[in-house]
Amino acid sequence: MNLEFTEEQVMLQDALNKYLEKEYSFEQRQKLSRNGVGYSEENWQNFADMGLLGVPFDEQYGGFGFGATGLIVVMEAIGKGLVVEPYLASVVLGGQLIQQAGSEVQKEALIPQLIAGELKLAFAYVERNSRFNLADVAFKAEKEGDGFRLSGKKSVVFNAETADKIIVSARTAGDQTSKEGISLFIVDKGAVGLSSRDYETVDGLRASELDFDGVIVGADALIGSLNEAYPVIESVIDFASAAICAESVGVITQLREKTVEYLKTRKQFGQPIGAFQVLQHRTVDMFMVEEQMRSLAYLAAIRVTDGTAEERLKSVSAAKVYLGDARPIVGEQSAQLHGGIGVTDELDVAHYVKRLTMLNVLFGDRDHHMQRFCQS
Amino acid sequence: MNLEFTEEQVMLQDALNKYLEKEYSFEQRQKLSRNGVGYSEENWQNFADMGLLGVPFDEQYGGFGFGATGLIVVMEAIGKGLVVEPYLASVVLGGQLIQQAGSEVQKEALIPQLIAGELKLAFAYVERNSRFNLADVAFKAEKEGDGFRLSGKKSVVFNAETADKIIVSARTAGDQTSKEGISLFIVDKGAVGLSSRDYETVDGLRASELDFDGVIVGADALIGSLNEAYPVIESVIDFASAAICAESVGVITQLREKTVEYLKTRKQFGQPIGAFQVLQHRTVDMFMVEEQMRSLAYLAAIRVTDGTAEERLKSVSAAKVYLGDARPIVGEQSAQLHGGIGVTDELDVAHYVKRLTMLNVLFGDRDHHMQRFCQS
Amino acid sequence: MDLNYTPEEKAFQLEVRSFLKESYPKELQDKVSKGIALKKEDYVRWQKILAKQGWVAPGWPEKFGGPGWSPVQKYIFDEECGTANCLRTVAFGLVMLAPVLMEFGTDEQREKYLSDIYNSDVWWCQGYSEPNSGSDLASLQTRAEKQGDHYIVNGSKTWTTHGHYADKMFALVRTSKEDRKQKGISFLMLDMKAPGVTVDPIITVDGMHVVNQVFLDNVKVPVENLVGVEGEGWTIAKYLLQHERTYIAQVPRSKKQIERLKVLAGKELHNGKSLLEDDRFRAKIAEIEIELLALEMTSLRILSKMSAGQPPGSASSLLKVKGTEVQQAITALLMEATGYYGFPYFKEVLKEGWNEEAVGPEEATFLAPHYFDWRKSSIYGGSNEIQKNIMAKAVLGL
Amino acid sequence: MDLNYTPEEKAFQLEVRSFLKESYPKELQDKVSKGIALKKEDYVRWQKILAKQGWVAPGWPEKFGGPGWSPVQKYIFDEECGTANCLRTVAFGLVMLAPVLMEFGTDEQREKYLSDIYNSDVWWCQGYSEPNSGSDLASLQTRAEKQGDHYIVNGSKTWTTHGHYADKMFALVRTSKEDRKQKGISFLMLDMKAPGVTVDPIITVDGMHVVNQVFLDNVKVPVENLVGVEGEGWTIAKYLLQHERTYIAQVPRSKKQIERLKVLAGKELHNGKSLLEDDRFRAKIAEIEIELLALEMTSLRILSKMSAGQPPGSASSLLKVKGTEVQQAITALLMEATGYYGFPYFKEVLKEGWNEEAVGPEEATFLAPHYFDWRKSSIYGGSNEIQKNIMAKAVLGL
Repeated sequence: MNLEFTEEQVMLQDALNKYLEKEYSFEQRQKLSRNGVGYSEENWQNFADMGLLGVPFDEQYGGFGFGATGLIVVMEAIGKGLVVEPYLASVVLGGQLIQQAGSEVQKEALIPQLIAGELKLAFAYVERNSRFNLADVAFKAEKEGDGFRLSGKKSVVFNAETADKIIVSARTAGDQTSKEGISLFIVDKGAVGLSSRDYETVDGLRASELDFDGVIVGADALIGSLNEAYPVIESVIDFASAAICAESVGVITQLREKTVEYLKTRKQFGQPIGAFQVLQHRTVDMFMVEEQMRSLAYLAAIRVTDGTAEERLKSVSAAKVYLGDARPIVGEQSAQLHGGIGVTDELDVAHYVKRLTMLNVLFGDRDHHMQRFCQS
Repeated sequence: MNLEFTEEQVMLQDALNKYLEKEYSFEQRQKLSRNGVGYSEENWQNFADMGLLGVPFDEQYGGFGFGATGLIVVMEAIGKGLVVEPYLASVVLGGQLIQQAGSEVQKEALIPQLIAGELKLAFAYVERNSRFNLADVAFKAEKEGDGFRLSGKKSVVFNAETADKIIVSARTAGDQTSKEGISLFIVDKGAVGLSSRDYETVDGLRASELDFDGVIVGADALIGSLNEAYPVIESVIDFASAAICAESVGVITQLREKTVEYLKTRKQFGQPIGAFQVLQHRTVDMFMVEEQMRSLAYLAAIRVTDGTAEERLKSVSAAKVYLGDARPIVGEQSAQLHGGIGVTDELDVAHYVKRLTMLNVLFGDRDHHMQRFCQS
Repeated sequence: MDLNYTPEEKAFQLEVRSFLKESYPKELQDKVSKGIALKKEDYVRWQKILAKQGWVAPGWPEKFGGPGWSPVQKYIFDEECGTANCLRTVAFGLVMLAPVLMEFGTDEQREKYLSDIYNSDVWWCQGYSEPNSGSDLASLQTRAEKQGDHYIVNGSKTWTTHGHYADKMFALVRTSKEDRKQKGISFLMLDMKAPGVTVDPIITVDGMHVVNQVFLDNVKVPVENLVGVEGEGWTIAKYLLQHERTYIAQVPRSKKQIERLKVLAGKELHNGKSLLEDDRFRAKIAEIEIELLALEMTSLRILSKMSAGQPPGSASSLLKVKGTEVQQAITALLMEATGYYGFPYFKEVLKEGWNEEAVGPEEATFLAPHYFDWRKSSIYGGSNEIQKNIMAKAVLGL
Repeated sequence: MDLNYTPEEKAFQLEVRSFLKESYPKELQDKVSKGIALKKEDYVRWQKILAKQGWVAPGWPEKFGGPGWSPVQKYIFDEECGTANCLRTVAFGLVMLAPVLMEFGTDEQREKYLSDIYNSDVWWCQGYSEPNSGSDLASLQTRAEKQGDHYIVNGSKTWTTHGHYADKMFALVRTSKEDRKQKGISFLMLDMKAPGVTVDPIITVDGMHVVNQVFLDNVKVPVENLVGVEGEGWTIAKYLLQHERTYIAQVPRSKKQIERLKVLAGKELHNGKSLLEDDRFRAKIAEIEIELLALEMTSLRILSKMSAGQPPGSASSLLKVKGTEVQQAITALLMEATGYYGFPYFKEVLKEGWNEEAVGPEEATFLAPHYFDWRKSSIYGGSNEIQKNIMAKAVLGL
């Protein structure tokens, strides 16, 4: 049993934190978030140069082979910095789909490009009525010659706007909610018949509604086995859920620190408001949630790496349920304790609160994961 | 619209409060609770003399005709005094069953006796596996000559030990959980074949397990129509639920007042512990629950008197759900704020906490009533 | 005890209902029900209709133009307005300043201002909070120095709702420095068009512009614009805050929002069932419904006491805390109901005439921003922590 | 990061498991699993078995007889003891006094007391709280006056767990009056059989007698029974409290209680389904399971830091608060699971040899009293409010 990061991981963490301190003030982040594409290509290349994009990939494809536990250090820093670059969309979601289900040919072709920052991916899996059920896929892929014809819509696809390729889940057999008969395809963003409606998200990222109007792809666009993609999707979403739980730890840490700092400086009734016991205990509640959330995020990362399917499900859902508790205790209370300025666009705190809240929704909210926890 | 008590009701309340102040110190209550039968026959006669036992009954049978809203004043006082006399068992449950379902003959025979304190009833409706489902009745009543033969067991029958007659719900047709086919019978406590195991309850009352081993009763033992007792039982239990919600308001008021008093007198760190903001806000939470609970108790009393079945269900269940919230906010916190002495047998607070907790269980806990609220 | 309306109360209910049906503009109803941002002219339009009917100021005494309703009638009116999706009248003039003028103003002030307020001819804003005095309102630092027949006002006010719409502001200012900070505060009315007044927008977390910071730089205010006694404005401030807090509870609005939530949850599907059929989600709605049921009954009990001549007391704090908790809980569930569709952020949706297709459920587009923005309700009007301090002191004697 | 045990750790786990299987008396296992009240001789019996094996004091350094385990081994041992329904060793001597003697005692004191503690030959109790000093421990008033080679002790201690079993007490007493209340406190060991010691039972809300009030009336204590420096007992008190708090978290015990809860909820029927199949009830269990999962991992992270030489810091307060919250939540659900069968109150059920049929589910008879009694856990060992004050100060620098 060993719960420490490796020396290499600690070094990477230091380098990343240093970079973000220098290049990623809140004002810079807001500019990037609102610059039209939602991030900086320069940062992305610097991430690639630091080796950041290779963290979770196997060493044989040029990655660090750190797995999900190694990813914690990156994701915590991303949370702390409110980083808007498409790390989750491209490296975590896109990358893991290729890593876990891709053929040898696909891995060799795509992963080194991903790691080098030359290829960006996005994963399209949400549909209008699917809510959090990954098996609810109405989007169709039908045989067309050697290849397939893709038809349907996907919703809230993060960073699809700037992705080079989209990986999409499609129904190739079975009923709309059957776990059997789902397949994954990789499609060029510029493919004929693929249109998108791009927008800002409430937490400062970019996402798109995608419309596939009979997009033709070759047989080599299939990732993994036909009809058998569900377990891969579930596993990758669990992997990404563990990653965003680590991101949330970064967000929570910032909110707790910023709130404590504010309580020390803001004066009312002739004293810092941190002198009020009720507010002190609220920050203690934040601290306890932070520590417990960190524990569950670590546990989830460990279990998506080496656990059984049941351990993976249970630990990921436990962490996501707890993240749901963090919404009121850390998110809402951070805003409350900052008073009026806590709900202004100008202050970073409001944006950390937004991200924390939306991380709660991403990959299934508290109710969804509570149900999954109880059923597993 | 009018939310005030009548002058008569206020006078009754004053008389009762004066009586309890004089005769019902906590020490006296504890003695009564542990005297073997669990209450005082003298108090009971005094209640009768004050007219207390006639409050909810129609005037034509000698009652005050105050209904459930008039009962509020009695039940709040009972809650405040932790009164152990069998008012709920005999007047509210037993009395309402007769009042709502009894024949004219039964009413004329029984209600005046009840009001005079000469007859005490108990209602047996809980079974080993029924939990809070009033329709789950395995207890059997079979035709036997002109009358019936009763067989089965009933659990946690309050004040059965000292009751003159037991009213029991029995299955006369249909499946074990069907709402059709349930009937009510009134049985002499001394009937042949009826045995009981009597015990103290955790909140200082007395209850019994009853075993009916082929008890024979006449046709006149039937209360209401054969097979059609379910709506009556539901309505009477709702009536009694509204009554105990009013009782809980009395208990909550006492706990809040006693806790505030303790916070003013107990000194730690050189000041009354009431100077600590965290404890102040906890007592404010208690106060808010008290006011909101009072509102819901009044609403429930109004609706069991004049509401539609849906209004009755919804308002009773709303009040019982809120009572569930009062358990931690008022009950647990009262103990917590009293520190060590809050969990000693010697202090009245512990016994108010017990009663509040068990009122939560009686007639269905928070989960049960949440389900009922959502389904109605 | 009886919750049934008397025949007279029933008749009044029908009267209100049919008036609203006939006179409440359809366009406004649409805007309110869809949550589209309301403009100044929307408020003015509706208030003028109400004024014409004699119903714009239910709280005013008859001698000032109030309708002379009983508490139950006021409750019925609020209830019906909520049901009809009426926009709420703007509180600053009608609910806040007017009672102050009636209680503390001179006859001249009442004459000069009340009818403009009644007829929505002048838009008022409130100058209470300052950047350094939020919960600790009495620590305010805006100074007013008397020079001849004017006060010269310097300082800054913040969180000024609709400051950019306003013609006038009533403000708390410091006219002298005293030992106790509550002393030396005065209540002034000033002109927002006067030289030295600058209004800077504050963009809130939802991207909207509703509140402002107002800078006061040597603003000249005639001495006759002082309300009450110089240096005793704190008494007026407290009087006004109690009125505000009761106004904040908004039970009828919350009932309407719960309806909206149920409609949305009834349409959103999860594993083939609607969210409304999901035990967990349904129970969360029920918890709010029950709290609101209690709150409504508590309001009625307070009304009943007030009819009998008793003051509302610290009940206004309870109404404020519970009222805003309920409102916030509803915004959270509305957001939760939308699932992934909380992400798309289209500010344009709140503008009139926006005709693009929504992403996700039609009414869902602004629910997440609304949730974030509504955090303010437990902060404004005296934060909920302050309300609990007030209750601890007053109700519990701690 | 890796939660898997190394081969050495696995081997140790098997060793512990097979020892417990062979050596832990069946009668004790039955009593613990049924929740029957434990007697002094039960504790002594089990502790003597552990002592013989060399495992009674996992926290002691090897030179005093500890087993020299790594933190992970200690974790494994606790885990296995929990799984096997072992009774917990009594903390007063082994976990509280012994470390104090090792850190602050003289060689003579260590020699005289440690082996009796190790072998359970002397039963200790704790004299910390007083009727007027609960959360504010440092305000204690029991006086010890030096007269020749004795202290004369006067005062009263309360909440003395197992005071009626104890041979000796370690106590905080005031040896001089100083400006700061934390000064002038000394740490004394006294004989419970000495003249002037009276033990009065306190009956708790569950009707049980576990705690006591102890009166000290001119009790003579030899000066050599002073631990550490006279007047500096507060340092020792704080040292000891941190040990106590970590001990209070009891993760393995809570895991076992959740199992018990699931068994009970799996048997109790509601509308034909078991409570465990009821979404609402299941979710309430899950909430506790998740908090406990987090708490276990937090404990492991602290262990991991301690292996690397870092001190636990204020983590002991977090463990205490969360640990007791989880314990209390479990007692509440155990009670809820019994439904109406929370009412019957049979004190006799906790006594050995009670053979009557239970009313309701067999294991349910004492769950409601247990819920009431367990309110104490957020009060003792420094109330949870005090723990939050400590965390606010230490962790947050407020």
